Amino acid sequence: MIRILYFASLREAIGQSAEQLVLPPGVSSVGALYAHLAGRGGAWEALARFKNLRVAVNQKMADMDAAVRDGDEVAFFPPVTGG
Amino acid sequence: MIRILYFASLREAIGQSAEQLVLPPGVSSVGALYAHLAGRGGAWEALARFKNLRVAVNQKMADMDAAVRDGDEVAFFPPVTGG
Amino acid sequence: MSVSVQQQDFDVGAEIAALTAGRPQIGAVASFVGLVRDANDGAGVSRMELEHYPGMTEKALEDIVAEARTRWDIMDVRVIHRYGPLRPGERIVLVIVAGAHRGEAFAACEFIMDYLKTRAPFWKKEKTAAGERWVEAREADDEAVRRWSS
Amino acid sequence: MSVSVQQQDFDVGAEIAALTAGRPQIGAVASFVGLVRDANDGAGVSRMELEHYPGMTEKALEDIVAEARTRWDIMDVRVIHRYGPLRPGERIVLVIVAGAHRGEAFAACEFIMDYLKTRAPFWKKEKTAAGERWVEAREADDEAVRRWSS
Repeated sequence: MIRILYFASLREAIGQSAEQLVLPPGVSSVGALYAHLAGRGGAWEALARFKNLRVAVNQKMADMDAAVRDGDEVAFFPPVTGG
Repeated sequence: MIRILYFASLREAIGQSAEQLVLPPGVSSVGALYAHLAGRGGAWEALARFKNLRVAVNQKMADMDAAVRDGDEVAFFPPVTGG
Repeated sequence: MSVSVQQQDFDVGAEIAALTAGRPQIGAVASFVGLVRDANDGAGVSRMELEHYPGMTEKALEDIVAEARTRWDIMDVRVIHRYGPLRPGERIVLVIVAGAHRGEAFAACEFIMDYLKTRAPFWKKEKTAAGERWVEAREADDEAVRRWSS
Repeated sequence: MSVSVQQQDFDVGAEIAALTAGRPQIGAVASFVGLVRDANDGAGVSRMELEHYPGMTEKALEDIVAEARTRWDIMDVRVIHRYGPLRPGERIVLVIVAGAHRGEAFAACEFIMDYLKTRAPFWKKEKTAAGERWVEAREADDEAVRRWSS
């Protein structure tokens, strides 16, 4: 089981801020997880529509090659705009 | 008549902070005034001893070529160290 | 070092005083305060909502401060970033850097702000006359952070 | 723009609040506070006396601020510099620059401090265990100010 989080405009587009997911067979990287989620269609198509999407794994910035393992927290969000 | 000011370590070396002076004939620049004052000898020799002496004419930074006229305020001081 | 992510406002003078109290080795304090502006991208802004990623935000800010401390010889840092609803004129963020000399304090303070703008998970949503909109990331902020890599 | 040369202490938070009050176009406030350190050039400092050139000091600071305002698009500046006797830990100088964006506010604030250090007529005399001594001008301050000419 992994925990997936969505923030800001992506959260609004997908219509939820968090979900739990049993890692599907063969999904062991951020890129593979992203493809799996976007492939669900419906609201999750937002993932493909958003430019420059950022990812964090276990609350650290990561890239598409980063590993994803059972128990991880993976967050997707648009470029940050604080400060 | 001009007003001459000395500050900080130069003031201490000369032993006074201000003096009035009738501009001597031929003294029309900061450089000439400086030579005149240093030439007095005694405490005024400090003027020659101080390195990197700074000058202000009428409260604006100036250099040795700057003109000095009757009524001016001329200040000599070491490099500044505020802030 | 101390990082806070909070809804409530902060007192800049009190924070600087707390950071420097009893530490007379400190000669230089550079600080930055970011405020909500009443206009952005050509539209009036009447309100702002700052969303963040609780947990990651604090870690990201602490990592940025730790990085600044490896780059410059500074003595202490304080970062406060607010979230939640804010109005124009309200304070959003405070960065204070204390050190012996001003050059390093200034550089570290600006570095922390530049990294914070591109690495700390905060997102601004503005309310304008035309409705609500998420603030877009600025290319200028990416440029600002790239300077520090050269 | 406002420049003060005074003996009494100042309140950083109150000065920032006064500069930004009722001006929601301001998004960025960079500031600097200089403090008396308890050591300098390898000797403990127990007290400091700051001499200045009344009249010229204010003009020099106003000229420096005016120059900063021609170089950067900033909205307001506040400078306070103290003189007289000061003890370690006491505040000496405050520079606040307010603008729309942080890059210009930071640059102008550092510029003003660099120029102030080499152009404003203040002189520090320190009291150490070995007696009193006038602080020597630092080559690093001359270098800092030369940066802005390139």
